[in-house]
Amino acid sequence: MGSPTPVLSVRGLTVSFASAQRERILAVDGVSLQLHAGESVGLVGESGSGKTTVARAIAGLLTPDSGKIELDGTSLTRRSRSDRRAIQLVFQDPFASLNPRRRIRGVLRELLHVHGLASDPEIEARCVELMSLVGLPAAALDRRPAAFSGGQRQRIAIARAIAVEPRLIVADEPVSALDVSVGATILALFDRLRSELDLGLLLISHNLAAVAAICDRVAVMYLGRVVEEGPRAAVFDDPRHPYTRALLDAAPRLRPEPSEGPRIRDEAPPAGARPSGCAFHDRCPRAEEICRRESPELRAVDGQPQRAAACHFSNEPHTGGRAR
Amino acid sequence: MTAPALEVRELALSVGDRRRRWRVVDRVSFAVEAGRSLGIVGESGSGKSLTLRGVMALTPAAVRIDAGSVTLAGEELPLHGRRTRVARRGRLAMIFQDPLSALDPVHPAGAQVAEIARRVGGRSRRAAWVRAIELLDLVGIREARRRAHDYPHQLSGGMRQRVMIAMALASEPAVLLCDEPTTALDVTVQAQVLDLLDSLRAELRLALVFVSHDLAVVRSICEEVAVMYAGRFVETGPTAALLEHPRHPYTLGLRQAVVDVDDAGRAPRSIPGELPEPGQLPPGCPFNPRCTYADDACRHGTVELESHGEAGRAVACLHSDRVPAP
Amino acid sequence: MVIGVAAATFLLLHAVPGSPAREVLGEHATPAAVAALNHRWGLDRSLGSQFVRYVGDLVTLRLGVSFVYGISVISLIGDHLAETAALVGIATLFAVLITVPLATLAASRRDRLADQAVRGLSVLGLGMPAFWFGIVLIEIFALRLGLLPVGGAGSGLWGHIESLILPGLTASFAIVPLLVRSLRVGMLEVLGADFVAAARANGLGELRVLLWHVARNAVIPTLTLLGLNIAYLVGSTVIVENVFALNGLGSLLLSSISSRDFPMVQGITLVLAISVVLINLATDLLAARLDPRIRLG
Amino acid sequence: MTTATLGTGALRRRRRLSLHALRRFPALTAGLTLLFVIVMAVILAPVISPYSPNQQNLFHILAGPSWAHPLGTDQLGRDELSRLLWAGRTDLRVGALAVIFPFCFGTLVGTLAGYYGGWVDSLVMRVVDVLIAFPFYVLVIGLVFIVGTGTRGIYIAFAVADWVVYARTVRATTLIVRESEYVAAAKVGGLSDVRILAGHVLPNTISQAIVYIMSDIVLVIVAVVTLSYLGLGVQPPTPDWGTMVSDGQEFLTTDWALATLPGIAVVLVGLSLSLVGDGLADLLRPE
Repeated sequence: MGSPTPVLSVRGLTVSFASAQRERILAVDGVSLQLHAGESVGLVGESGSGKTTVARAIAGLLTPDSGKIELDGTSLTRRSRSDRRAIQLVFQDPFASLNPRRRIRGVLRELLHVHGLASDPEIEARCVELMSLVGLPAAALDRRPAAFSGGQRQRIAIARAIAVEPRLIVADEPVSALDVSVGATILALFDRLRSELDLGLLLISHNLAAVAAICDRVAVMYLGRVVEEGPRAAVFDDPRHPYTRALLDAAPRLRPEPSEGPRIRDEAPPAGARPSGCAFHDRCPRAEEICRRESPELRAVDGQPQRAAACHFSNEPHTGGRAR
Repeated sequence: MTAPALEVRELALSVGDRRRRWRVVDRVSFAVEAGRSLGIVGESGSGKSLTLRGVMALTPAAVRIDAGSVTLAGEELPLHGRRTRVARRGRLAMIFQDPLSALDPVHPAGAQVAEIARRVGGRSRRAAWVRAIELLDLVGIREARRRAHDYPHQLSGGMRQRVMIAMALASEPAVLLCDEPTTALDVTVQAQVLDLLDSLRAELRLALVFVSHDLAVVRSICEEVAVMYAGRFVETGPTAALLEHPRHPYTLGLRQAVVDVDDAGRAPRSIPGELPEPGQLPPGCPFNPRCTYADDACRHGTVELESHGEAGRAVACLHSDRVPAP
Repeated sequence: MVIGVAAATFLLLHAVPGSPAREVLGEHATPAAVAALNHRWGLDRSLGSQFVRYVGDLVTLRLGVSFVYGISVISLIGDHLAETAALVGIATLFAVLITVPLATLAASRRDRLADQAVRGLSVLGLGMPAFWFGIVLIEIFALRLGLLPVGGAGSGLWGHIESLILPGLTASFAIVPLLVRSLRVGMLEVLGADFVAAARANGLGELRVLLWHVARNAVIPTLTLLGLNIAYLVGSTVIVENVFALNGLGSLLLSSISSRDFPMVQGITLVLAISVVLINLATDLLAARLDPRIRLG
Repeated sequence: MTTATLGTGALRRRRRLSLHALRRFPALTAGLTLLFVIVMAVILAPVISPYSPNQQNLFHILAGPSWAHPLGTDQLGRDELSRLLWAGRTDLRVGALAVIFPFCFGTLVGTLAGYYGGWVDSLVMRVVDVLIAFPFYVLVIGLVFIVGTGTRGIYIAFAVADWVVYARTVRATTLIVRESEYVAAAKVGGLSDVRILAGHVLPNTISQAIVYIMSDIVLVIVAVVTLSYLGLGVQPPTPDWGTMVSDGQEFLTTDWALATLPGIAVVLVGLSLSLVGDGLADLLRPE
């Protein structure tokens, strides 16, 4: 699993926002994550789960209420320019994340220059190299974002992220605005860059399939908390939280599942209306009295120390909704 | 056999201005029977949404319907002129990708459903409201009576899409066109909405046309599927057989680009190149520059959709027999 | 907001460089005379103490006594307010009556001849000085055709209304080009909205779509726009009153300026600004009432 | 979604300001041409105007068009055409100069307020709201009253009253751009605030202000002419369109052209600038 000190270590991250009625709403509630060099972790959750807030907090775009974010073991309370460089963010909407008035070359040059990553004569060659790393021709440097399709723009956004030679890329729903077929190429690109450049990758998505394709480990979020985490294969084959089970059941598949059962009901409530006890109990097919009263802690699954789940019944396999 | 609920023949649409026009939907034909469903799959820009708009005669200003016929239960509908709307009233309805923008922000959800039930369904004001509550209940909105007074911005994404479906049903259509209705939704909600559409199809014997870029989504709701590329259908057939063994290299590419949770760890394979823009179509088969099987015949000859061995399948490829199973 | 406006009025009239006393007495006035006048107006005291007195006066609704007329500013303003209010009212009415059909026409015939014509006219209108437009209207309707009075208030109710038609048109034209342009864009946005396509797709008739969806959604931006432009409209009435010899606040303001009636200028400025604030508040509240997204948060 | 992609797809081409581009923006071309003609005419007024604007000929007053006086003469027998040209010199110059300070100051204040938010923003917006509440003409007339009539008064009045429009427009777009993902990306990329403001925010916000300048010059010229008409602006004998209208108004029944022609001149200037503004808006809009 790489070096003993993780590239990224997040502990007890808590972020709240003021609502329109000026109440504090907890968007992220005590989230902890670790990521090693060259490792890819998938953070999965639906809208309102707080996954984007986690991404923005890690990238330093917002200040958490509490919690620690460490890079290679040093805390990032005040970020220097090189701290910022180390963590790069790729956004969901490639049409919004590129400055419409800047040519690609200008954007890359500025970054290389500010961080002193290439001397003036080398800058051009480096720009060309970055383009080829993401599979675009050098001629693309002369164009503005409007000249590119969604998939090409996302490649440019990735080139911009790797230009500053980061340790870690946080990708926030990088393929959900794209067609499935285009998204596939972007996922493949992330996978290749991760191994070629020894990058850490935190892939944030509502789509289990995207995570399934390229992530080593998975963490599932529901209403601001991590409810299950562990190695991908273990979590997908034998989920220990009914919400993970539900996500897996709901994912569209190419091959029909013989035993498709009833779906979980409704949608997640807004972050301000967190149910008492286990936040998932009102949608959970397995909920019992204790779930309504007590909020389960995220704890290791018996016999599988690398895994954890926040469910009172995490030590029993969840056949979830389909058994009923 | 009676006429299919919806039959579209040789529909052709073009975009452009006075000087230049480009074909964006090229002689597309399909038919759907009552209680059945057809999926149209393609990338953005392939012309799949425009096909629906063309059937609806709701094309944007720059797009023109050049040719083709749309037949509803044996009766041909006008594609131009004054009567396009009236001829479709209460027979064809459509739901959209983004339910927030497809609902009017200033009217309550129930009122929007009732408005259609009243003006299209010909009910009295009171009866229309009762019908609206019934429909909201039918599409799975709990406490429909109370929720009917909510405005769209007060509803969750899934509920908005349910309201959209209720509005479409309020006109009591025989055919429901769905334009990527679940793309903007979360997975669990997407599954709920797909289930809902599937049960409505069966219960109300709706003919369903479902447009999506995601083969896996279409697989879960459509019996038949048509794959669209650069404005043309390149392969059609029963969904299961088509996914089992695609006969068009593009279908194979789409199929392999989809990763689903069952094949975790398999990095997705992608189709090289990009969809050509209208007006920049290569001669011959439009897919030839991105195709591994392309030869001179593909680059110069004409390639038409032709039926292919197995029942109900058709493919527009000169090398369909060389395409391997995925 | 009202407090802010009051403070700004004070600051603008007191802190901006310039000496009203010197302006009144002319270039060659002796320093002693200037000082005497400044003392009479209380302008020789510190800014702070002037402000305290000003606020005290405002709270008790005393706006001072006119130098020229020798009676209280507030009663003079009261006498002239009705005329200006009537003019603003009629101009707003005209503005709405002209803007809504033109913008609707242009938006529904996008890029066709009617749209081009409306857009062309509004571009022309943007550069048209209100006073000049008033003169042209007088020339055509009053002098050549003799249909309407050249100016003055007219007698009787009908005479009064008649006398306000040309001024009303003139004042409304100060904002109509802007309103038409903005509302056209707003209507285009609504017409292109998904919910309009959805309503059509579900079989709703074109008239119902226009009435139930488009009109209802276009009212909100129209109101907001009116609110934003009302200040400009009120300002233009000053000029329009002058052109048509109407005896409203604008004429009073101009005559007070030429006679250097300091308290009068201050009072009128304040009253007009506060009216604008109140009208804005009213349109904002109304727009919020009509928009469930604001009303229900 | 498909239609949107198609729209941009079909037009996805590089856009450059060239003769070819001009042909694609007919409004801009027409506006620029008209503006060029007007500006050249007033700049060359000393050369091309047949008479001095103030040369009186009391034996030849209120004359109609003739070879000697193509647009006739006024009540003092001055040549109408010469006066129109010289008046344009005054009004266009005042209009163009009066917007410089509002544009610079308003853009700066709006950008800072929008980008940094917080108390700076609250303070600026409070001031803007208050100033915007004053009816424009009342404010300007009031200021001219204090500062004194003439062009100096107009410059000061506009400096006080007009920057708020720029501040408000620029602040509104800055607020949007500030939240945009490309600015977030620039922050994550470690760029300094100054770099982000100058390189990523301003290029996206200033175009609106630049487009607005055109309608603002129209507004200023109309205001200058209006003030002069009221006797508060440009003072005689300096020729100006406003005083020309007010002088001509007396003779409306006998010689309508005297009051009408200067107005048409203003409308033409307004038309050309509005067309340029609309054209610029199209040109500067990111594809």
